[in-house]
Amino acid sequence: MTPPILELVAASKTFRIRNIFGGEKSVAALQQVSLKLDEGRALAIVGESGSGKSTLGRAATGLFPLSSGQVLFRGRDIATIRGRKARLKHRRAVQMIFQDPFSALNPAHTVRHHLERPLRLHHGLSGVALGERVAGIVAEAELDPNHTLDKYPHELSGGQRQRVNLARVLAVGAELVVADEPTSMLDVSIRRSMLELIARLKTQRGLSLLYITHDIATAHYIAEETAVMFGGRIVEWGPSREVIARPAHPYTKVLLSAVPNASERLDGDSAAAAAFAVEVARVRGMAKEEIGQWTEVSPGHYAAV
Amino acid sequence: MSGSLEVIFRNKKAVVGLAIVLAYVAIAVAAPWITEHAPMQRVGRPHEPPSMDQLLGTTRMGRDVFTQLIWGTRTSLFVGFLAGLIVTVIGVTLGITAGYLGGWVDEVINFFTNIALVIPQLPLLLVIAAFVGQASPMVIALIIGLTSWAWGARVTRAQTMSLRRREFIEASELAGEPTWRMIAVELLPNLLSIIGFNFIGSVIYTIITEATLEFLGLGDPNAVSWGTMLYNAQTSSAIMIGAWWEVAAPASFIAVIGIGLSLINFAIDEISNPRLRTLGTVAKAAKAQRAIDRARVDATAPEA
Amino acid sequence: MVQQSNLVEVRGLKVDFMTTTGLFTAVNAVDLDIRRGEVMGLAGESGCGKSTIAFALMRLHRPPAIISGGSIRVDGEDVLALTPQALRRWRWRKVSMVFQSAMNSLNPVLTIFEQFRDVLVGHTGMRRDAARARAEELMKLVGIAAARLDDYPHQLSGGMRQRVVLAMALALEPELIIMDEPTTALDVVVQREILTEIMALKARLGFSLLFITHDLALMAQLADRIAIMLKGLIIEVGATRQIVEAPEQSYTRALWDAMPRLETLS
Amino acid sequence: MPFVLRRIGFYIVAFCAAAVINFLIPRLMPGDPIDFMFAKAENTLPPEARAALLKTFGFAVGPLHEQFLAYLRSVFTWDLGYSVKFYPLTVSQVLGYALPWTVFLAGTSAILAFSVGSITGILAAWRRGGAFDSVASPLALAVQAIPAVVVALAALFVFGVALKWLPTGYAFDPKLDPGWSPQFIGSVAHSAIMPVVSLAFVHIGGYLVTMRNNMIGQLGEDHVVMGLAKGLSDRRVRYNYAARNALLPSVTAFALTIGSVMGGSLVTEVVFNYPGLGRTLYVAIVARDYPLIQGQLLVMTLAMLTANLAVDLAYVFLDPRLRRA
Repeated sequence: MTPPILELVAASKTFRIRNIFGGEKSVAALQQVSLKLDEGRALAIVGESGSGKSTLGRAATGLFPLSSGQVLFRGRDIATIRGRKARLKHRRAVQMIFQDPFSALNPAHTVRHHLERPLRLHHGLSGVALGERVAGIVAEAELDPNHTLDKYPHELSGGQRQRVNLARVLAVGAELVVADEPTSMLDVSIRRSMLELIARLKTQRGLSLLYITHDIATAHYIAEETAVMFGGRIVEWGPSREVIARPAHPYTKVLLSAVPNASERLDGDSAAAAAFAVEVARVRGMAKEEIGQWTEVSPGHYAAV
Repeated sequence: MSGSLEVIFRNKKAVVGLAIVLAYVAIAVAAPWITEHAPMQRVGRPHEPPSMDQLLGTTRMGRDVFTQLIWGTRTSLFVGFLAGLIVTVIGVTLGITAGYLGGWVDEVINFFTNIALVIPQLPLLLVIAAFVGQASPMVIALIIGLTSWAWGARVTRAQTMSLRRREFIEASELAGEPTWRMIAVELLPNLLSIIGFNFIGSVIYTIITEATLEFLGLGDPNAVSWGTMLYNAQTSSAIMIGAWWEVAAPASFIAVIGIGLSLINFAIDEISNPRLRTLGTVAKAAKAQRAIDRARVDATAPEA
Repeated sequence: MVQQSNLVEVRGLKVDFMTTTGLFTAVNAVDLDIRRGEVMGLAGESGCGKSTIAFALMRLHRPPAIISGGSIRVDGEDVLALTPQALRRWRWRKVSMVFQSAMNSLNPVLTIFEQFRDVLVGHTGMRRDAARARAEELMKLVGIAAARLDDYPHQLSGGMRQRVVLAMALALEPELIIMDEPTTALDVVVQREILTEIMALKARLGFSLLFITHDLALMAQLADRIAIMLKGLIIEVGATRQIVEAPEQSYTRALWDAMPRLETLS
Repeated sequence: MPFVLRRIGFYIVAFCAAAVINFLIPRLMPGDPIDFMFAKAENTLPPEARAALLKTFGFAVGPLHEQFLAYLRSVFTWDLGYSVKFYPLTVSQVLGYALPWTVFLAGTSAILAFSVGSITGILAAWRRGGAFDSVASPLALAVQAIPAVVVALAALFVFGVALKWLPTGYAFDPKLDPGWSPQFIGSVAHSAIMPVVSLAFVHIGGYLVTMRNNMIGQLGEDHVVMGLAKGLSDRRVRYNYAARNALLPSVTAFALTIGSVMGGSLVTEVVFNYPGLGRTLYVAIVARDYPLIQGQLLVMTLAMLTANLAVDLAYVFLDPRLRRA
């Protein structure tokens, strides 16, 4: 049996934060997180800001080392990769799409620079072949090749910038893509088309995806499975539709009930407002407690309750 | 970045500043053809006021002030640009290294930068120059260059750190770019305005400081520069006896080059900072709005 | 619906931006009514001009923006004709505003109480202890302990700060509160908490609300009527149910279709 | 206050660094200036004074680290040896007389320049792009690029020599007896006008532009717009909302320019024959009085660190985020 493309084993990450007074405090961003992602599939990591989901994403790419635990890529601990060649090979396999499409592009360079560079570096392309590949990738990311290649990032809209970021990932030729809230800084009206583009490329190219989001409503567009993070830990995991339709952990329930839903009116009932606040406070308190027992709610759907 | 030249030429301050600096460079290059005397040659009686023969009068030693001024331009620009270059190279190297690498390297560099910032510059220069004794312009340039990098290192470090946090650096790290290439290709172009600002600021600082050191008698009195002209004027009490031209000539030359360089820096700031760039339209719009508001108030006011 | 008379009547509002290359019209001949006690929703993509309208309503637009035409009437008063002094007295008393990012809309160097006091003393001339009592009352209204009045903004969490701004907006019991994407910077759960609270306060105090967001689903939960903006124009206004179920404009339909939704699952 | 304590610790280290530099400079330089001075001192100084001098320069007998320790001891006991030029006065005596004048001159100028520059910067930013801003701001930056010595010489010539409005030198009328008499204080104030104003003049521009740019940044912030929305007066928004926040980076910039104001005061004193550290230094340089020159660096470092500490305290006072609950 082939190993999963990505596996995290009891991954923990503690940040030491130095403040301006010189004091230090440590923050446990990830606590004993284990997960598996099989090739060609997508896993959504859902959680609020500060839940540790972005830390998980960056740790998975190897941008920083874990405090303890392992990140395995195709069964190999990425901390043991040595040598420029091997590291470059790993880089080629694992890429990331960032949350802020403006910040992820270098303001001093054109779109062409952003796309040509990985093709030269990883595929040794140049001349006509390079131009053809760039054109092909631009078309794949649904960008207009005649009007975007020689533009600077500030001349593009948010949606176009995010497509350039996506195109760059394609140019590298990644097998595993970590998408860190790729739509949260975009207008609501283009989020869906962006999600659908990512989903389509995943199918066409057989990409494996770790999709990180605070918006549980978007998880099922891309990911077959969803894991819910809360206080640096995973508290629920299962097929996306199962988790959304039958949430088991109290936090997942609160999260789902808070998603804006056009068919439900907020009528100004102050008793309901107070009840919701009490429930939220109760659930927040659970973040500090020990995690509950893992139980299988339905086949493949687990929750720590 | 083909439009950047156009952006510079649309900025009036940049154009005036560049014109001044280029004029000085032209004077420095053409010094032997502009003047008929040698700078140290005695051409007339002491303290002669300006006349057709001696355009800017003579010094106590009977030397031609105009000739000294022109040759002094050479010295001052050379010292300014040399020290400016040293300051910028050291400052940028330390700043990028500290800001990009972080960790203990940053701690060490930052510690020394902070110390260099709180030890008073001029007294330190004076002590060094005093021990060197009659420092030539070249030595002065070296001393200034080697002791004045702290400010540049500090701002470059701050800017590098803020760029380091931007995700495009992480993205190219993920793409497998080697470190030198990330610094040279991804980071450096975004630091250009700060480096330029630092360089020009250092040139101004050096020209001023060189003149000050020489004025205080720490330079080589046989060198021809604006600073030694001021020093000789001071020791001969030129002002007290009314020989204002001996002071006015070098003083105004220093002031004008300083103004020219400053205007360039002001323009760099304006061009690179979007909030400052749009000020013209902000003021125009505010004026237009006031006119519209006034018209509206007049129209609705009860007729009396 | 409480009363049917209009609190706000905007007619032919035109806002231009002066740029180096000429004028750019951000809001073009917009008509907009807000009834007393109503929640009016203003929706559209970023850059469509919805925030520009919000700022123009209080004449808070800043150069290079210019209100170059049209009229704004609030409670019968011609806002654009107010003198600077009258405008200052009018602001916050008639219309107040909750900004997008509470993180940045509170002054970092003044305590929360000092920022309440600025409003209360400036407008009503009340004494310091009376202002303190009123500020405590307002804090209680949004569910924050009165002791936090002596804190500085950086000592509060994001959700708390947005509540404080809400309490400040209520300080002079205005007739209209403008909310410009008041919860986009917050997590969904906090967003939900604050919105339920806003709606409960509205039911109690009866102010009108101009609610601006790019999230149509969120808007449909709150608004009585919704106006859809596109490139500086209001292209459709209608009761929320109509905009949700039977939008007339194809752009509105496209906006709905473009939104990722949870309910398509069940 | 851990922040302030940490700063004080840093300043102590910085002072030690200055002391080390002072120890190293004469040893790193080619030997002749020292030899030259000692040769000269042979004729003018009694043997015990020369021995003391050798010690302060770290040239006492013994291995290097012992020399260094001896030197450090003399620094921290403020025993800086004898002045060659002003013998039998010690270096600390000479500097002790000059220091108050420089503190007065540089301090008054710095405060004057900072207040005038900041207030005009606030006004320029409030009507940014307007007539005042478009003239004052570039002009301010231009003025800043003129050396203090040039401004001082010009002022001396115009107001002292040509117009004869103000005294051309010294800190007070030498005919008066120093004391707290009204005539004497009046004379000090009268003599200080030209040095103080000409020194402040070159620094106003920098503070103006810094404040203006910070202020323009602040004016784009939401809390300023909210201040306006709350119906506060322009005045209150300008000062309590925008300027109050813009002041923080300006204060940092102020700390960085303290050294430059001090440096400027050195030359201003020479031009106006003002009896502070600058003129003393000038005399010392002419006489190659190295102990005095070295003592100068230590005193000025100390003055600068004290000023920086004062700025730190002001910063903590101004920024609630630095105060700990």
